[in-house]
Amino acid sequence: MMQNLPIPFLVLSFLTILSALYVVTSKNPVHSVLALIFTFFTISAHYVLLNAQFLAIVNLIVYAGAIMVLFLFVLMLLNLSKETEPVKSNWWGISAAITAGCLLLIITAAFQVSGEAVAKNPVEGIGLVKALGKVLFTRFVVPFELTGILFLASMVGAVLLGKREKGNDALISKEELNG
Amino acid sequence: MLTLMIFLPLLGFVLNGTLGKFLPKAISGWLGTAAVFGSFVIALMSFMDLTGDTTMPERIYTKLFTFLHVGNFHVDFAFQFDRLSAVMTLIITGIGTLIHMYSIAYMHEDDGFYKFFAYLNLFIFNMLVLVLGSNYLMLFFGWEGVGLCSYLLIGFWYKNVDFGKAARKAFIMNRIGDLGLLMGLFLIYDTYGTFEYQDVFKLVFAGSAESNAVNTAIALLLFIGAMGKSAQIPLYTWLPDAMAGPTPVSALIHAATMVTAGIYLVIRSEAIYALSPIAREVVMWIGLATSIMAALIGLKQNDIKKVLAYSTVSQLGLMFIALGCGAYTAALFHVITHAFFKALLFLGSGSVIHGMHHEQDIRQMGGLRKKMPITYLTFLIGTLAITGFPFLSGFFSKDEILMSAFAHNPLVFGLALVSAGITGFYMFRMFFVTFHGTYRNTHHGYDKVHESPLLMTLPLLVLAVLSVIGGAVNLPQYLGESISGGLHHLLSYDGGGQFSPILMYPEHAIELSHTAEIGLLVMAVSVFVIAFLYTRNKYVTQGAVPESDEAQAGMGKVLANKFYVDEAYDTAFVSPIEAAGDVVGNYVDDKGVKGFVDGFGSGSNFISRLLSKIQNGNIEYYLVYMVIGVALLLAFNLF
Amino acid sequence: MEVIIIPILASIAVMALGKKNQIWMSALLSMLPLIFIAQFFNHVGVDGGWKTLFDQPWISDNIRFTTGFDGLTGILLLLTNILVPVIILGGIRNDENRVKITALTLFMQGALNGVFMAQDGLMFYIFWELALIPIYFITLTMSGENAFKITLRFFIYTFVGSLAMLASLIYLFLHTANYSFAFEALRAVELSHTESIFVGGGILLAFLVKIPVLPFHSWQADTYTNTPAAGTMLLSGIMLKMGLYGLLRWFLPLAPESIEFYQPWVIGLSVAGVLYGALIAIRQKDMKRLVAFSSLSHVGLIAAGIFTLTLEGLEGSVIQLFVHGINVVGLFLVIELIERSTGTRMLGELGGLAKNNRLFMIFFMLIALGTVAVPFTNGFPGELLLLKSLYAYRPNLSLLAGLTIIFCAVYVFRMVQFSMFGEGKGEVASLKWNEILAFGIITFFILGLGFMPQILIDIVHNSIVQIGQWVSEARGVMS
Amino acid sequence: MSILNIFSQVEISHYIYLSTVLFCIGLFGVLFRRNAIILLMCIELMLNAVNLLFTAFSSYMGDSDGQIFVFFIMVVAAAEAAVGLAILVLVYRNTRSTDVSFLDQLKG
Repeated sequence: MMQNLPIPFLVLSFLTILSALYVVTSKNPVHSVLALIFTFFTISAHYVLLNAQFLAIVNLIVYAGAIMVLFLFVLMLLNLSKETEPVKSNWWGISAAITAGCLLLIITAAFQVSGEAVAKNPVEGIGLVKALGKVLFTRFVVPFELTGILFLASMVGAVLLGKREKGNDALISKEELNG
Repeated sequence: MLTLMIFLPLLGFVLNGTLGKFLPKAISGWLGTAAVFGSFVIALMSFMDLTGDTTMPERIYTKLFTFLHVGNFHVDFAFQFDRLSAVMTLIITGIGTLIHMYSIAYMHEDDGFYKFFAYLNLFIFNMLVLVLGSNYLMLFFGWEGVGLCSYLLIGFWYKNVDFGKAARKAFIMNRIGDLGLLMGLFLIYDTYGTFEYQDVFKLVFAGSAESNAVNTAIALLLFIGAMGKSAQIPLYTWLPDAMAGPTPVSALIHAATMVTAGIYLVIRSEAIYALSPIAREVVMWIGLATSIMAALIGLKQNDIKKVLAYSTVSQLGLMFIALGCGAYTAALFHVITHAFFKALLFLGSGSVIHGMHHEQDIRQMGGLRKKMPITYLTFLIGTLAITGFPFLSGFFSKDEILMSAFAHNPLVFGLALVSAGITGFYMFRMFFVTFHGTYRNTHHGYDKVHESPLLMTLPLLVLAVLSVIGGAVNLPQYLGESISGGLHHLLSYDGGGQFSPILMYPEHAIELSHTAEIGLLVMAVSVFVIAFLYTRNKYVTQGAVPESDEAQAGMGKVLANKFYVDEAYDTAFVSPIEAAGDVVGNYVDDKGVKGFVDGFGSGSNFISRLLSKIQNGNIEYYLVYMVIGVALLLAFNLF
Repeated sequence: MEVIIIPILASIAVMALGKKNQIWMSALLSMLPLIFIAQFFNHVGVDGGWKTLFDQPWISDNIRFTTGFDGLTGILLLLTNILVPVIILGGIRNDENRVKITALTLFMQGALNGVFMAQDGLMFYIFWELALIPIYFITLTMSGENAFKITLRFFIYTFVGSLAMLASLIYLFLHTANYSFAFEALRAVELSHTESIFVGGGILLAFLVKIPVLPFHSWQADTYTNTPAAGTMLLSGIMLKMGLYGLLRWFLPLAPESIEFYQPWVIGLSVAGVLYGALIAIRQKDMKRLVAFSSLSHVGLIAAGIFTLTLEGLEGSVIQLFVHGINVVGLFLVIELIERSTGTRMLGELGGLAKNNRLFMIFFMLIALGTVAVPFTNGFPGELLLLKSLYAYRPNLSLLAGLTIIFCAVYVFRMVQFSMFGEGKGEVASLKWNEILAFGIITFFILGLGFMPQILIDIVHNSIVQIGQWVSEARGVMS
Repeated sequence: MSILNIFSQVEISHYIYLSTVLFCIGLFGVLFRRNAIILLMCIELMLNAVNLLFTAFSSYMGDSDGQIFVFFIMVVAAAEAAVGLAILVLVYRNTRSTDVSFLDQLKG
């Protein structure tokens, strides 16, 4: 059934998975970030394929643009670009792989058992700004406003957390932290 | 009147118990005596009423109140004064009065003087409840009550630990019997639906032959009670130990009255026993075994009171033989005469002990007859009466028992005769060693030995007279039809057919020819003569003194150690129960049950400690668990 | 209502007065409810069922504050309100904890009165638990090394039982016609056999733990030993009776269908407990432990009597629970006074106490006789009826249980012997007026009920007959 | 009109598989890595897998609600990233490390 799939979809999917794997396995956090950005790009491409043009753009702007830059920024700030992460033991990796694999297996199995063909009913233009905007500002206006409040709250929170308090400068050692 | 008769001693108890401390000893003592004497007078009057007038009903009945009434279960607090109760009451209050009087002198130095009289009065009260109660439960009341008083009085000198032990032993052995009695009562109630004597006996009388198995069971259970109270094998070991109490107590409780309660119970339940030959057979053989065994042990005892105690056990055994043979009158007759002469002997021994400054070992005595003439004389009469000297009271009563035994089974007669013969040996042995020979005590000089005061010798004289003439109560037929069998007539009197007599079943007429009768008499008398001559020769002519317990050998040692029954009971019952108590308390309960329960606690503690390992604070682990959980959830939904 | 509120108010008052409070004051306060109880007896009477005295919506319209009165309730109210003054008069030591313990005792009195009067399932449960709280704090005033552990065990033990009961009550509640916890409504629920075994089992568990019947007793001895005398007396004298009362009042009427199933088990365990407790008691050296195990033995007989379901058994059990309350409090009072004077309650270290204090000796002897169930003392009629009822159930069980009359004599007289008789080792301080009064009350009941047990039976007869009817109806339906 | 008429050639199941795989890769990362930043990134990856699925369903069924949801998820993700990173900075300041296995104060 693979053969019947269109080439662009296959390629895109392949790239997506590959880069996602790199995100997870790369020892260098900066590489991870870059790989993740690449993944987001490929996902955006998927969105385009799926006729969700607005989301594709937003994905690029918000994720690849804003959030990932934030990550990079923090990495730089904390100077974590080097491979500082202590390597976990092998069995931990194996068990994590098994766990994740199990979940994968179960989800696919679940889908195989219960999956029904979803009626294909594509509608032209729902992914466009105009169409989405209409829905967003009519039916979903209250959640939309709430999202604004959420943002405000998270912004305040982030600022508050990031602020250096007086007398809190001294580094607390791990021992002290553990009490 | 009946109520007053019963409650006078209780009043005495209450007065002495509460105010006794503030009363002078004389008043307190005479108060107790007067209470019992009052009862005696009333009892005598009532007895006259009952027997003098042919129009009198079979009993005087008083119901005080309903004791318990639950559904079908109904028990009245009621008393009846019938012919059997009357005889018992007269013995109890009559001898009780004499012993009270005696105690005034005997106990005059004791700190607990008023307490002693309070207890004695309480005992008389309980004994009266026992014999005057109109139903089995009232009997049980008195039954337990006298056991309690016996406990209190045996342990009267409470500072002595051994006395306390003896008291507890008596109470507990009695309780074992009581349990049997109680079960018997339940069975009676189960079968006949009532505790009232009259109703029960009517039903028994009307009962079918099938009920005989039940009757046998009832009879045997009641007999277990009687075993405890009347000191029969296997529950007899408490009585010798009970001699720890003051001597008047031994005379009153452990010779004359309480121990005969078992006999009373069987006579009272004659209707039931008459229907179960098996039970009677058991009663007879146990009585026989007890009688011989106790008599044998009595041969080697050196404590004056212990000898008398074993003698009592032996005599009680004789009474049970009579009961087993169906000779209820003979048993009651022996109860009466035994009460006279055994009380006399105990009081006499008390007088000796008093005169000897609380020395009880006969080996320390000797030659007392010159110092204590009255005691000597009365003691002699008592000894002659118990050993069956012709025409004294014991002679008649014992012979009646022997004859009924002969009529029942010659083998039993032979064995009973042996037992009666041994009586002669140990009694004369004690008598001669105590009063004849030379004085042997080294602590107290011979000159310090003194005769007891009048207050003590007076009861002795009265009892001596009674011991001599007591046989008149129920003279045998060969002495003349008109004067014989008074007690027998009393108990089988039916008011000219108006009511059922105490003894519902006419006794087996003793079908003996006069030759046989006289032959038996000769045998009995010759046994007496042999015993007298042998002991006189050994202890008076040769002047022998019983050897000390350590010097005993062979059979003598076994006898001196009372067949090791106490030790056997210790190993067979006391130690196992104590060990079981220890094991159950320390292991089963502490380690087992509590351990099991605590196991839940420590188990959940252990599990929670295991589970808290999982909660190690590391988020990664939590994540893994979460993922596993999600996977499991999905998987469950899936399959 | 008043009898619940007054003691609780009194308890607050005692707390507020603090050290200024005298014994006679708190004793008087604790006797106040007796006036009302007398009124109940006069005006409400013991005939004609469990009459409601007070009824108000409480937590909701269907969970009400309902108090009722009948003979059975009356007996237990009497027991509680007679014993609490006795405890306050004699059982509380004059030390820094006196005020606290007095207040807690009074509080307990209120809670217990609530338990015995409650006509609403949830109210019963709440007061049942409320009664647990004072005892917990009283026990905690002891600073023994294991005090906390033992208290915890006791608490968890009874709590598990109580929760099982709560679950059962809620199950019944959900099946009532209009969601009500009222006794009558709960009783009206028809259960299938299986259901009733579970529901009945839950209720039964709570009571069996409290009584306690054999395998559930391991909290008892330790808690008794490690509690101040007042706590021990409350526990043994009244709290245990909650379990027996519960059996009669709640278990039998609410789950009669399950009785058939539980009867042999409970009787078997109870009779086993009778012997088990007696055997252990024979070998105890600590007087408190001795009495604790003797208590196990005695209440076992009562529980067995209840489950014979005969009139003799049921009424005998009521007599005996009253009497056992009186006697066991008397015994603990004796032990407490001995310990107060000599500083020990180990039998080996005592002796000859009778010499110096004749009055104390008389009281002790009377209480001991009552415990041994000698005729003319209060222990006898109840024991007679119980053994009789057991006899009707199984004669051989009655014989086994009857062994207790022997064992009981053994251990009680052993206790008397080693503490009072023999050579003197110390003495008991002469009794003060309050102690004499406390003993006086106890002896009054020992002798009075010894002669006239019928009084108690007359009070309780109607209630028991009614319970018996319910049970036999349900059993009729079952078979 | 999209570049490709994807709907006729690709079943929705393929998108499901794809996003599942992506999700599990993210999950694996979360389990495997100890660096808090990578952890956050993996979470973003998981979120994106979900987003992809939402969008796929939305497009296949012609209902824009799914896309609105994706929009909201993005919002939440952004907020989460902001706060998460702020916390991370704070932790780093205190412990000089972003290793999550140091943070075991939740121990039971």
